[in-house]
Amino acid sequence: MTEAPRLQMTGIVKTFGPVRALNSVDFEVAPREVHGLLGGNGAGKTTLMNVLYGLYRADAGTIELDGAPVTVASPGDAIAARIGMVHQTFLQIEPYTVLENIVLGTKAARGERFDGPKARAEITELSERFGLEVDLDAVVEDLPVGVRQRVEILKALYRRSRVLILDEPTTNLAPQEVDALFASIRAMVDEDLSVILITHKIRETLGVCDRMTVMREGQRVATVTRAEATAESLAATMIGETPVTDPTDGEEVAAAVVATGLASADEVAAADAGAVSTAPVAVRVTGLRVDNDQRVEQLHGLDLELREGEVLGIAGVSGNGQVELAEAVSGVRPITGGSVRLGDRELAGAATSAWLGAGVVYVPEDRHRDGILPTSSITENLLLGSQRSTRVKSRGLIDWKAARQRAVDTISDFSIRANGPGALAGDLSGGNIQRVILARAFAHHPRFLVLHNPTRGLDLKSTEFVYEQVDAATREGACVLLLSEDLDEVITLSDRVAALYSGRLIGEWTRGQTDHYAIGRAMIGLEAQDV
Amino acid sequence: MSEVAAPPSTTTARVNRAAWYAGSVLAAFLVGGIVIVLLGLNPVVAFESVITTSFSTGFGFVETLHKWVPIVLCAYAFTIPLASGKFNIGAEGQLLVGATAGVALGITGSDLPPLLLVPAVLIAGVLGGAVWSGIAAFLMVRFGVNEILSTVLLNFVAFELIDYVASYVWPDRGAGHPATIPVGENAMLPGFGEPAVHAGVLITLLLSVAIGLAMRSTAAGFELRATGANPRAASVHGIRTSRLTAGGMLVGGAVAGLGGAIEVAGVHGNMLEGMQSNFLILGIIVGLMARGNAVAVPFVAFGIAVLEVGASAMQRSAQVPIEVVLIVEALILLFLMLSDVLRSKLGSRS
Amino acid sequence: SCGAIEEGDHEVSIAGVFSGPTTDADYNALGAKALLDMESDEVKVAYSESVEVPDVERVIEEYVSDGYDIVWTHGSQFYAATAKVAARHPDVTFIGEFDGKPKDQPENVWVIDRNFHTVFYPLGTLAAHLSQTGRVAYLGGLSLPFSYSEVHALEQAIADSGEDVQLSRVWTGDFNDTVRAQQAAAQLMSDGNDIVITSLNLGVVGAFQAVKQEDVGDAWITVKYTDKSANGPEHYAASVIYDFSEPLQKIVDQIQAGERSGYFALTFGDGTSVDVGDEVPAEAKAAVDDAVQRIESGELTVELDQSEVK
Amino acid sequence: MNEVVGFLALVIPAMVPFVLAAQGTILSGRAGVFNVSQEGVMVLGASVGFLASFTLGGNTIGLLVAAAAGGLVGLILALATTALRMDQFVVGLALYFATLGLASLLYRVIVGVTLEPPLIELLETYPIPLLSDIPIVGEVLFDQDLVVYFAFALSFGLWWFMYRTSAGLRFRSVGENPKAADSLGVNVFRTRVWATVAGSALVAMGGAYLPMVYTGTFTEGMVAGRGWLVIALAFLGGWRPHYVVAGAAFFAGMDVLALRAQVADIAIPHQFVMMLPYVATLIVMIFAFRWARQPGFLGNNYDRESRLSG
Ligand SMILES: Nc1ncnc2c1ncn2[C@@H]1O[C@H](COP(=O)(O)OP(=O)(O)OP(=O)(O)O)[C@@H](O)[C@H]1O
Ligand SMILES: Nc1ncnc2c1ncn2[C@@H]1O[C@H](COP(=O)(O)OP(=O)(O)OP(=O)(O)O)[C@@H](O)[C@H]1O
Ligand SMILES: [Mg+2]
Ligand SMILES: [Mg+2]
Repeated sequence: MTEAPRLQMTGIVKTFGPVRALNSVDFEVAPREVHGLLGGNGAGKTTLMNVLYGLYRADAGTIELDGAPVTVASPGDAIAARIGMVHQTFLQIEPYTVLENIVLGTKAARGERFDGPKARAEITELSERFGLEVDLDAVVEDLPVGVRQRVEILKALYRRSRVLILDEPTTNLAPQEVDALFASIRAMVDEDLSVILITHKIRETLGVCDRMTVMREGQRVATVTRAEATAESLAATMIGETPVTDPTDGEEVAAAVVATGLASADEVAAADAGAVSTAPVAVRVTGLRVDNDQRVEQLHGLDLELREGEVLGIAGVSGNGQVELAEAVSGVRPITGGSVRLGDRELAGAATSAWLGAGVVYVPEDRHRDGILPTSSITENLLLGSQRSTRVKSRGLIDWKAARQRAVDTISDFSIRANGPGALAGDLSGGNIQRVILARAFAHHPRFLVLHNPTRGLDLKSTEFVYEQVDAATREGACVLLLSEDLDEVITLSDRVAALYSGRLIGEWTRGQTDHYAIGRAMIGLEAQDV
Repeated sequence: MSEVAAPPSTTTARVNRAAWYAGSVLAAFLVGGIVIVLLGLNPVVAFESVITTSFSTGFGFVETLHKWVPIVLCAYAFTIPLASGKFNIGAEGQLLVGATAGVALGITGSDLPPLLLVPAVLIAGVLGGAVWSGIAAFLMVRFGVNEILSTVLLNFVAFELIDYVASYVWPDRGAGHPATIPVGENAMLPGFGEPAVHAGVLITLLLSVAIGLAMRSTAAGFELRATGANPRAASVHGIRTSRLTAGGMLVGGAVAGLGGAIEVAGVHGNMLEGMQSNFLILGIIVGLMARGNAVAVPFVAFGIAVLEVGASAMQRSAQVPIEVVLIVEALILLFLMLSDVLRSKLGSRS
Repeated sequence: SCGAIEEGDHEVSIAGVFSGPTTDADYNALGAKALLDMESDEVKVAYSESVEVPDVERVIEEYVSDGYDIVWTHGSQFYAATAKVAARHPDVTFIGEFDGKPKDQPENVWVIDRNFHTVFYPLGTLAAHLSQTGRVAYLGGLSLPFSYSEVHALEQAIADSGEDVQLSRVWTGDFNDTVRAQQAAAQLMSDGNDIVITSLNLGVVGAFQAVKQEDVGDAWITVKYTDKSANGPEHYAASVIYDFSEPLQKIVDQIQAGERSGYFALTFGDGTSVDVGDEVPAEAKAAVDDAVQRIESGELTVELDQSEVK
Repeated sequence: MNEVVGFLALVIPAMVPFVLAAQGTILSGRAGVFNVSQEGVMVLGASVGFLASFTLGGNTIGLLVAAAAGGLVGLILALATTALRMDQFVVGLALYFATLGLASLLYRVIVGVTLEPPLIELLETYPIPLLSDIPIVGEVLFDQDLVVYFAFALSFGLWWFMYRTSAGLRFRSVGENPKAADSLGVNVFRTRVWATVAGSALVAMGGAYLPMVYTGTFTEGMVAGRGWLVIALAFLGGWRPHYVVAGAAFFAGMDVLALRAQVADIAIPHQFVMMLPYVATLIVMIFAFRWARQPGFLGNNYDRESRLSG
């Protein structure tokens, strides 16, 4: 390379109390490069990028941009150095409009009134140029995640970044949206940006990145160019071993294969085609009507049926009624019409705790908001939902000693990376939080499991782990409703697949008869084929 | 407003923390001593009386226990709703309405035998307090009225209410102060020993154990804390959060109301203006110093009660103006908080 | 004035208990002054200020256990607690204050009767003669029996004067709430009252400010306890002035002479006096002097009526 | 007509302490710092404001010194909760105690025990030419003291700043989501500090206004719970400057109305009349859910490196 690297981080160390999150990491990004940053949950990717962005102050290490050393002590310094970051969890002022969120804190906003025509024109131009369409006057808290994602990217672009960090940007996007995002990334690189892309999806990485760096346990383990990399080698490097799978049945093969991105999901699913379940119907939903938070009806009389041991996958782009469906059939959101029967028990209208008692278990999409008690310990988080069950009590009181022991066991069974059972759930990395939630869900011995984007943001190992758990649950006779934006995942895990579009189920494909593109078209409403 | 979760507690950590706390109290007295010297007074005499008043005479000890009761109860009135993330700033109003209810029964039912009347007075206090916090709870759950606002306002309403009761309903004409006539003899809590400790101390002790256990180890206590930690996650997992927060407010008010009834039936024998003293603020301070930990509340409250009783002794023995006591209390609180900060800073370094 | 009682230092030790700060330039300052006047090589004094009614029993007990010979509680709100503690400690002598004569007075308690109704009578006379609008107002703090007795005394005086004057009354709910007293006085003025007879502690300062907004001669104010004419000399009509120094001295002397119980009514010449402002017309001033004289001579007794004012 | 003017003439000054202190409260609150020391800081402001006016001569000096004292308290609150991340509620309560004590102590040291309260001049009114000639409105609004004009100008200025300038956009973002604000280069620490210092200075000025407009002297209880009501007012006004003015008018109006009702001899026990403002506020709050939103991060401390904050 003749040019100086766009970014050079050397010897970065960062500790949080006893946790050494970054252990002398070197990281380099070339000009006009899309650089993938990979690694398992808790590997330190976000931490490294937060150091770069000035959100965390490193204990040691230096940063150079275009050959010149820079000190990044605060995000203000980072912005001045033209580093932009789209955070893993959105950092937005919810009651502000899109425009206000974008111009907030910029020089442009300083000179004139913040809703001045100049800023407006500039942002409109940017969004057209990079294909990031938004309504500037919409209030952010009313927007679906996909749009909020675009707002985050526009925020960075508006600040004329030369290095743009995208921390797991695709987790919230439908396949078509991912394609659009990658097109935008290409356009950015053409305009002299360097992009750092954090993702767990090896296929994406290989699709868009020029080079990639793999991290493990706070250390950089390898940097490879696309030419050198294969999916297998990347996966092996990330996990730190060659995955030892001893496939016992088709689904497990599928899980492992998809996880490591080795083959097209359609092929795998076809291997176990045509097996239509004849088990008794476990869950029957008829005429389901549900409102969203703004009291607008989102589901208009939806029907579905699940047999024991069956997985029904619902593919779809978020904002089409997924949240409403998932919450309604798990008893969290009130139903305005129709019925949900588990076996011969009608659950519509019952309190959430009654649904839970009947064996309906829900793994929500938004882990931080709906899934955990952030300031409570892992022990307490694992207890949540079963605090009234006699299992956890002795002489009418909660047996904390036993609960702590169970937490210790769970931490080892589910490989949760945490500082003991007393660690606060909010301090865990995203992947580990999900493990806590899943551990809790499976401990309930569900009869009906509702999973919403269960592996979003999870690394390969964790994803594989989730698939195994789902498999184990279905073998015990539980039925599973899987709502996911990850089409591969839906196709792999489901016995039957339907698409959810505008609150209606479109099409139905049984295992082996799935067609990626047909489902994709149904998801975005091109296939108006009612069931 | 954050971080009310109890820190991890091994024995060494506990001893360590106690040492830090003792150090902060000493530091506060040191600064207070400087102020006293600047005023030309004798700090040694002043502080001696703070420490000795509660313990040198039986009377001082009994007074300390009697002050401890309402402080503990007001601290629970604050911490129980706080567990679910709600701020009950209305303990004094709830205490006063509880006292009103207690005195009403104690006066009108003065013919009943003590075995009936005493529990009735206490129950009336409990209900009175619960009604008062219940108004705030109802407005909060039904109309989303912020509970800080409603409980503060209801305090002011309660002041007028008891003034009315003491001036028009059962006024004591010779009192020279708004006060009701005394309750019947049969309404008074029995006392033990000499000087007598009223039975309210025992009731409070038992209640403290019950509340500590309930908050720690019952499903409802857990649910209350879960709601405080993340109301959405709690409701997704089957907890009826609005019912719980309302319940927490009700229980809090009930406890404060009981405090009012005990003050009537144990200490004053009637209801009088000003009987809420500064128990609200002391209760909040105790609750915050105990980090919302129900088990720690009675212990912290005892320390504060000793200080309160000792503080007025300081004025008596060394003519230290009453306002210096306020300043010392503020310093204790600040230094306690500061010691937490320093301790965790030093802790994370080692 | 430091330290607990050490044996043999003094002949007698006296403790004072005050309801507010001794810096109030009012009732508690009067008390502090009386007590500090007593202080000498033979007499040791100490006091507690800002003592709330619910706490007073404890404070008295503490003085007793510190070995004080005499405990004086300044304010009738403390009487009940004083009598209660006195019954427990027959060796200590107590001085309490009351409005009227208490029913069962312990053997070791002296009572100071503040006799407010009697001293308020001349103020009623003054108001009746001074008012031009025919409307005068009583401005009180808490609606307590003693303030009812003041209102009834004013009514009696106005009736006796034969003038056609109407008395209205307002309670602010707090003797020391200056702001509310100002607002209430302002409203009374705008309602047509031209004399405000206050029965307040610190609140009166606020009332002065409201009255001062009116033209000189069109509005007057009377006050209680201390001479507050400096607040507004041109609108100042009169004060009933209290002095506890002499009464306290007399009582302590009697206690030392072995008289451990007694009744001391404050009255004109004995702890109280009426001071009439310089701006008050001579005719009104004469009427006041006459009323005071008739009370002093015993020719006139003011009825003690503590019944609720409707 | 005169009735209305008389009523409003009382309401406007009664609003001022509420407006100043509540704007101060929302200023720090909008930056995320939930101040609960208002009651004490207002008393300190009243004491210091009075003492400075008294000793240095001149109310302007008094107001400035009060503001400086309040600012100093605010600085302690700000540093303790930002740099040291101590609990806002606890520090606020501690400062409430400390300021309450300090206020009396300073008065005691400078004035001491006296039977004549020291007095300062009340604020003069400055009619605004032309505007004050408008009937009713002019009399009520444009013939006031300078602090009244200041309070209203400040309220308008704050509204303009918060909702019409980009600095205001940055400012409010700190109280809504400091992490997001921080990630865009907004200085959370500095914003919180200046807002809390300025806010607390305004609270103290609200207190200092009381002796200057009502009483001419300082008394301990003169703030009489206004500091606590100011917190309620901030919630009632949804932490927005323009609504807070309306809320202050409501509070002050109900308060004056309650006294008015008593002066007018309404046959309801005055305690019930005095309850009116509080009960009415509660009823209004039932309908206030539309605007009664509070800053998203109110009362929480921000720690850039903690995952739990923000
Ligand atoms: N603010 C923090 N406080 C304490 N520990 C932290 C903090 N941030 C990160 N850590 C710890 O540092 C380690 C690295 O976390 P990081 O978030 O960087 O992982 P990641 O690679 O981004 O994982 P994921 O894929 O789950 O997002 C984890 O062990 C995490 O618990
Ligand atoms: N009394 C008023 N005077 C002037 N403008 C007003 C008034 N009432 C409302 N407004 C308008 O409302 C806007 C702000 O009020 P609103 O209560 O809607 O705040 P908001 O933007 O929702 O505040 P936030 O989101 O920060 O809570 C102002 O920009 C202004 O145009
Ligand atoms: Mg991450
Ligand atoms: Mg809004």
